[in-house]
Amino acid sequence: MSLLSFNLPLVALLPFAAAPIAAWATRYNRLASAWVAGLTTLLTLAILFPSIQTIFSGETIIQQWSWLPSIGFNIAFRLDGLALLFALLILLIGLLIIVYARYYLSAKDSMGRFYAYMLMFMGSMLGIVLSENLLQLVVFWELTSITSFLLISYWQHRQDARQGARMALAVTGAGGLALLGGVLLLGHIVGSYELTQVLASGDLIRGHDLYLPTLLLILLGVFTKSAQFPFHFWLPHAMAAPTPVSAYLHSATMVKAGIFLLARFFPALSGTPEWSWLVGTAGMLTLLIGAYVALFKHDLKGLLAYSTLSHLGLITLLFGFGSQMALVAAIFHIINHATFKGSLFMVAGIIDHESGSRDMRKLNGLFKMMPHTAMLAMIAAAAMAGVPLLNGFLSKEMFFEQAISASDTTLAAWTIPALVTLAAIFSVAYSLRFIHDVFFNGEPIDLPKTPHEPPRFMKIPVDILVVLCLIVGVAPMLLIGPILSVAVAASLQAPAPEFSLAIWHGFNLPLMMSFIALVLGVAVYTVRHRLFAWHDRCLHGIEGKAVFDWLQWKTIRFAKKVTDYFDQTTLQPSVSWVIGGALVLSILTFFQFNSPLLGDRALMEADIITILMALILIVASLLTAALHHQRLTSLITIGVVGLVVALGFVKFSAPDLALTQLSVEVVTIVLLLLALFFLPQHTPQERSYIRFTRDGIISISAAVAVFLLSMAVLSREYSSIANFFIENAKPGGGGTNVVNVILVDFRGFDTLGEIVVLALAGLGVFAMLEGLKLAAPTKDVEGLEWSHDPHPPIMQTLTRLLFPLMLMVAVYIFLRGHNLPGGGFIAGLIASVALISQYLANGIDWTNERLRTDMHRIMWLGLLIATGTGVVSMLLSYPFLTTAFTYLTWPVVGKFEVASAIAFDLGVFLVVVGATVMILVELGKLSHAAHFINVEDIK
Amino acid sequence: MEWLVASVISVMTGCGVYLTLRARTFPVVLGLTLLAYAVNVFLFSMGRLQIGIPAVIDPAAAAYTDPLPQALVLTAIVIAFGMTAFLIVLALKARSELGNDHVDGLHRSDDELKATKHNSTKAETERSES
Amino acid sequence: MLEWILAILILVGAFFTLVGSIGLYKLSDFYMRLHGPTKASTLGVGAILIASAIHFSFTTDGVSLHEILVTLFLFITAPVSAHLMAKAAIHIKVKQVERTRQLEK
Amino acid sequence: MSPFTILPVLLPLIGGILMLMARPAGIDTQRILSLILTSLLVGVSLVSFQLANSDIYQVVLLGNWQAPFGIVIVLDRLSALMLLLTSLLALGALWYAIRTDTDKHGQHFHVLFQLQLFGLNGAFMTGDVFNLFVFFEVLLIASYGLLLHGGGRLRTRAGLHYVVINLVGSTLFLFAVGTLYGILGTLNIADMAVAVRNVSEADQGIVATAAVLLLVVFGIKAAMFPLYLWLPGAYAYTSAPVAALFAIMTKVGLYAIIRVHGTIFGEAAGDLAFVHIEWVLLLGLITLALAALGVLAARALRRQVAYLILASVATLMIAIGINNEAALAASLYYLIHSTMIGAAMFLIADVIMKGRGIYSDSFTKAIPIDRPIVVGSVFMLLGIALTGMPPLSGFFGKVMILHSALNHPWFAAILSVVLIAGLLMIIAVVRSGSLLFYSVQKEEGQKTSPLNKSAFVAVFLLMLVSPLMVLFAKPLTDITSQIAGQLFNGQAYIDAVLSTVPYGDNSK
Amino acid sequence: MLNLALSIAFVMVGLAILLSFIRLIIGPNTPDRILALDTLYINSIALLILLGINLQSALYFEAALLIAVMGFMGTLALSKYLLRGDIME
Amino acid sequence: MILQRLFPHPLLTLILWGIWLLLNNAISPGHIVLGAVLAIFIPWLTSSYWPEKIIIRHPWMLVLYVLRVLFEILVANAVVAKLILGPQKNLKPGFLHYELQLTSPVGIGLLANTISLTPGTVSCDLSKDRRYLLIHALHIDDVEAIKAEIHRKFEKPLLEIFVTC
Ligand code: NA
Ligand code: NA
Repeated sequence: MSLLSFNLPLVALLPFAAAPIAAWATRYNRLASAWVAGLTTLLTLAILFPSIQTIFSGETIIQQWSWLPSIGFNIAFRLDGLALLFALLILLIGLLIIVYARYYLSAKDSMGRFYAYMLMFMGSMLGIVLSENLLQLVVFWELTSITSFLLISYWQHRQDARQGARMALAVTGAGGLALLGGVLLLGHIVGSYELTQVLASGDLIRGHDLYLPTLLLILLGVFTKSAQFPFHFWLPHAMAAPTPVSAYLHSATMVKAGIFLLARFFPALSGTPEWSWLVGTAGMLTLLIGAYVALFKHDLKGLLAYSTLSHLGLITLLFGFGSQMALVAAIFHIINHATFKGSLFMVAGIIDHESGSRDMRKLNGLFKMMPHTAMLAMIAAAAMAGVPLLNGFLSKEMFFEQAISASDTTLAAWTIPALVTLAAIFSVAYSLRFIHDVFFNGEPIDLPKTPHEPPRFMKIPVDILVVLCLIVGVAPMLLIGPILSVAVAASLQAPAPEFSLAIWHGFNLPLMMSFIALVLGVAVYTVRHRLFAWHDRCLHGIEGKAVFDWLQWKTIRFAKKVTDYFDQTTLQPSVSWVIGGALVLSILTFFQFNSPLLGDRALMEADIITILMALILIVASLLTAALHHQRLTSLITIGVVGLVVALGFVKFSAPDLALTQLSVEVVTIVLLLLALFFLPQHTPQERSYIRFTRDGIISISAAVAVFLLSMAVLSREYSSIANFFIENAKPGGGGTNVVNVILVDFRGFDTLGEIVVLALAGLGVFAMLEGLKLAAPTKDVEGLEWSHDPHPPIMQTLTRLLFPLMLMVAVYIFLRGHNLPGGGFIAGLIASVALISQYLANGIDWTNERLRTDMHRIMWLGLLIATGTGVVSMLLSYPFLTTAFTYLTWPVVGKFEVASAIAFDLGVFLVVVGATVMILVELGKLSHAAHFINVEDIK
Repeated sequence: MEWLVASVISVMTGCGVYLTLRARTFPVVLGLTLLAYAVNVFLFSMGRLQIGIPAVIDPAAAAYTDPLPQALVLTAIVIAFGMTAFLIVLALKARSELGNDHVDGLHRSDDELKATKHNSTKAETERSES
Repeated sequence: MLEWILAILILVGAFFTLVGSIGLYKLSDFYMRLHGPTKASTLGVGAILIASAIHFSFTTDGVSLHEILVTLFLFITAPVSAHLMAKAAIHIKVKQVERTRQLEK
Repeated sequence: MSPFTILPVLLPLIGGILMLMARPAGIDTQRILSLILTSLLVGVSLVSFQLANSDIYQVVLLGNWQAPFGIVIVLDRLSALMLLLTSLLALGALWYAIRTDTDKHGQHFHVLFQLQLFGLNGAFMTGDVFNLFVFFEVLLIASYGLLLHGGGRLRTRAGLHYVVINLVGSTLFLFAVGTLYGILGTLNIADMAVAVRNVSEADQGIVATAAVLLLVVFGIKAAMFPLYLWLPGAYAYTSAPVAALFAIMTKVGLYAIIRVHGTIFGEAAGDLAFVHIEWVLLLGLITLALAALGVLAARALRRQVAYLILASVATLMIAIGINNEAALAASLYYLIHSTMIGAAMFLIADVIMKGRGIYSDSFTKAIPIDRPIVVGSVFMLLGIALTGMPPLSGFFGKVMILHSALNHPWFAAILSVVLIAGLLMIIAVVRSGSLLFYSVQKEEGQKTSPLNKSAFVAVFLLMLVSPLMVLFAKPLTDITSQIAGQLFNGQAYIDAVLSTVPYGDNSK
Repeated sequence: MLNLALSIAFVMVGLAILLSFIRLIIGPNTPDRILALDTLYINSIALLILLGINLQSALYFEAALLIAVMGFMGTLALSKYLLRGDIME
Repeated sequence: MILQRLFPHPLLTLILWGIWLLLNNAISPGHIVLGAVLAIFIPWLTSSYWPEKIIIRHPWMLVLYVLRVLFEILVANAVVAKLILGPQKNLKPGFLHYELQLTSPVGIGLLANTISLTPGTVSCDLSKDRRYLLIHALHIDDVEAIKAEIHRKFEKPLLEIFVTC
């Protein structure tokens, strides 16, 4: 495999690879990172170099690798004239910037960080221009946003740098996202994200329903990146970056990425009125605003920033014209702008560097102190102003020409030429200001440093660029012709039109316009002070940044409002949302279907006792809700609810459930009482009637919905898998209590999970109560002192008597569980209650002294036994939890059943005892400890 | 009978929801307990209501009720018990850490509401770096 | 004959159960109410349990005596409950009817 | 089918028991044991992943009872992925917890941790709706314990809210399961899928209602609007390793939607096919919008990260709601990314918080933290990944999801919400990053606490997942496509579960 | 005969339950309510046994047994709460 | 000694054995063995919760006592039923203090229980020194008669049954 088959990805990726080296190299030598960066750039150029010949022969190089074929995301690079032009601009100007920055950065600045960021940014830019796959292009596009953020915020201690960087990232990042959307749509329309395909499908795209959204999204990307109105405001604030960064980002690279995209998509998207209007309008407005505002900036870099805006607008406007010759002009101006703006930024940097100021009101008469720099600045500024014999003049003439020809066809005649001339007037004025205000115009005022010429090598990059301005200006075809031609051809995806870059086209309208611009520009400059005053009076403070800040502030405020509305860290609304959401969703869904509410199953007659019990249950529930302010009373009423529910289970053939419910009920009451000791006895009245109404509505709706749901199911027939259990419980599971066999056998896994939950509850309680301190109330709710008799002897004696009896019952319930109602869980609760009764009657200390077992041990033993019975079956190649049972016959005892399920149930028993006792006793200990705490200490 | 059971489930649910929406931990615990009762009865009744035919194998029995929902409810009761126990202790912990038994750990008197509102507007006015 | 015995036992049991609750409902202070459930209900339940024991002893093979246990437990627990409730009532000074006599030691 | 297919569930259960037994042996023993167990679990998960890497479903009939009567454990590609993800995440979180002594701040951390994994893995493997409920409860109660681990005012309050909301959720779960059983008469997911096809028109409404109720339940776990309100507090105020582990918790809800709804209410369900899916999409979009606003509104880092997690979950919901194979494949890619990166983000938030001392994680000017470049770079990379900026995994996941939505009738809404939300998050994260790392001022007397390098390793390794996911995007998306393919072939799952026969002689 | 007796007994026990419940509602003191709950438990035993006879099933017996064994724990705890607040000290 | 450790409370063992057989409604060999095992095991397990030695002098008297109490309960219920169903204004309720001669806790407990189960009396409180039992009577005509009756019917037999310790 030759290098030429994969040199393009190398070009884009090499700078990324070198970035960490640059960062790391600075540890050893401050300048090492500059060397790394410079050499990397040279190496990259070298890698690119062999391909150049191919491009000039009119071919396009595409190197691609399949990567995410499912979405058509390939690693694909493309080198054609356009890409080459941009790649060369990025690399060559990059190289100059690298040299320049090495002198610009002060000893305090981290060289490593700077060059690492620079290299990453360079790589990102190269990635954009070399991408064949559009998704890949978006990746690099967003990478430029990120890396430019790092570069702009390089002086992170400065607030303006941070803010400027963030604004740039916000705006260009947003554009990147829009671009992503546009690219996705483009891919959708074309069926591929490959540029080759997209560029060949212009008619398809333009004719598609999604053309306008696609165009809008892509243009959003373009306009934000290239700082077109109304997204232009970030650019001036990005000037907080070190000047080499500004010089790089705003002459040749970052802002040109958008322009590059216009050129790239020209064959695919242009040629419609939408294109002309959108692109043209944005370009024109940016051109005017930039040119106008530039004049009023007292900051050197501010002036250059707005001038950059203006020139970007100019280029955009050219694309908006949509003609082939306009494209030629646009691309030509891209090159020219890169050269003169790059050099001007560097000059501004030199001035700043040497004088310590960029304020044109202080900088005066520097010509004497730095003549060489002044010369360079004058030439570059002249190029910017469009003075003949310089490159800027040529492209500007072409621009005027295009403006005139565009006005013939599309817009009201003379509007465009008039407006562009106006812009040119200001352009001349601010260029003049840049020179005259700084290098002449009297003596400097209060400069921090005494300016002098910079180090030699700091000027060399500027020298080179200025020389280029001159050469191009004098012999354009020689230097620029070939590359411009291939770039234009690549952009058009067609042979480039005939164009001539002659200096002299005769006396024509464009020349007239140039002349007018020059003359009036000088005139405007001479009356600048009056203009400044007027501007300050009328238009000062109207700025995009303010709008952006306002927008951002509003958005954040909106975000906070919305977030605070939902996320109040209050429980009640959250619960309301959950219940309300469930209600709304279910109701909406039910009515989507054509199902009747009730089925046709025959219903049972109700008997009087059941009706009575149901009424009691209902009243008790309502009382619990109504009397919750009196906590002890509501505790008693909920006890009634639990009791009646248990009776109901008995009534409807569920003895096991009744037993479980009853035992849980008892333990729950004890638990609640233990807790109630520390909680206020009364619930304060909630004041809000809105809340009361809301809760009323939600509860009643929930009640109605549940009623309907219950009736809907209960009135319908169903067939279930129940028969299998009934038929297999005895022969397959060895037990006659089907519910228990389901629990320990058919669905033993549920039970295993269930005891883990219980164990976790116990452990959780244990963990929560550790170190918890609560003061015990010394009086009851009526202010009455507690009784002085903690262990009434009669209760003590009799519960001790009962203890063994209860344990006996527990064993009984446990052993019969497999065949008759009962089982490990219920037995466990009975045993726990037996133990708890001892705590209740005799107190913690007395009982703990006798119960020397750590409940942790009981729990793990239980879990181990339950899990172990399951694992044993695995050792016999049966699945987990497979049970076995057999009948043994012993002398005297007779025949009895031995089932592994019983062992499993024993595990359940132990976990229940362990967890329940642990929970209750830990709580009990809390109150025990509470008596030794002084209430005042807690407060 | 079905109407009766449905009504019972419904009232327990309604009261449970109402209590769960209260502002103090204790009623919330009661509410969730009621809700657990309600849903357990609901789940149980999904095997339809049967009288006098428990699912204990007996040669004399003519029919059996559906044992599966019962087993499910048993599991559900136990889990609900564990959860309730945990929640109760958590309520105590909250009482200790937050100083009162409000579910949000504060008494939202009107004054306090005003105070928080005032603070948040102030915070907004102090635009941080944006 | 058996049916008669059962019926009578059941009715007696139900009657005393009811009487206990009537006492609970009707009597005028807590201490008086305490008497109803503690005694009448336990006996009422006891009678019904005996009926059950007889019933199941005759309808199924083998005697059914485990009902006795329920009675046993009740006889142990009900007085303890009553005792503790009374103690609590005295402690929180639940009102007595005015005519209640306080007989000194 | 091997009985050892259940190991991913069994191992953490045994682990939990062992940790409980090891309690008297002290914290060091527990730590070593816990690390060994969790590493073992990674190994077991890898083996399971390999085992599932075919079109054969590994079905274990627990108790040797034929489905639908017994409970089945199913290992397929999706569950294997979730297992692997869980164990890797767990290892990272555990390492961080141990190295920062988080496990010492309360009782039973390691028991809770192992049993949390038991609950998670059980939920990922079970083929039974009620058993799923049980495992939800296991993972929830373990998570309650972990969430509250260490205590503190805000944590306790957040824990209380989390517990109450989930208890309400559990109640809804039972209502839904009960209703489904009341009509369909079965609990096995595969069997339900079969039963749903035969549901009469008169019963469809009820089943559909149960389906959305179940969606609400899963939506609570997945933090779907309007059920997500527990999330910000819970994630923001718990200890960092727990929050990191919780990154998988929301995914359980999503997993359950894919598994339960996807199987039962799949294409073959007739009128009931995908009754839930438009809700998922709609609520996902709303959640994403609100999450993005939450990210923007956050006043402190951990809350911001919580909202970022919410946003990533919402993105996943949207992907699931798009409901085609490509979207599902994309969502799985994104799921891996968001879980690992979300976890890493919580950990680095903790690193930053600890480094800032009294300034904690609030967005105020503070002292610079120790090793700002290392921490800042990792934070930046995580931010890039989590907000979906290129060139990290979040971007590619998002692009795949959007690509898969191109033919969806709601494409415009999906595109706008996803892109605008992305923008808001970028702005917010840049703002906080710049505040935390740039806007700093050295103060006399304020000593910075040194970076816990050993714990930081966990952050770094988790962060590395993102670039690796980009580097190996092709094989990874191949895998996720296979998983999605398997999921969209619901019949194969149903057949596999229902046709597995008990082992050996089952007459006993 | 037996059925008639059972029916009457059911009504009487039902009435007893109703009266106890009314006492529970009207109180007026907490001990009254505790007593009413305690009585409800005992009434329930009667009801369960009657139900067992009525349905010819011994399977309901354990529920009655359980109430007898553990039902009083609630009463004890509630009373002790009134006495001491801390029921387990 | 071994026997002592094996059967810390022989009577309890006996009662438990009986209870086991009652619970199971069965006198099968299997249950006899199992019951015996449990009846031995459970007292052993719970012996520490029975700090008092209960020594019964006359077991037969205990049986007699139980039967008498049962009879008294029957009578008491009839009496109470009459009182409850009759007009309330005729009731003369009151609290009385009964001076105890029993000192063993088990004895006191049993006496208190008996008093509560029998005619018109509920034992409400035990004085701190355990010398007086506070009794609420539903209807008091003659205090001394009630006290004497309690002593004669219940306390005296209990005094004979239980050894003071
Ligand atoms: Na000047
Ligand atoms: Na089995």
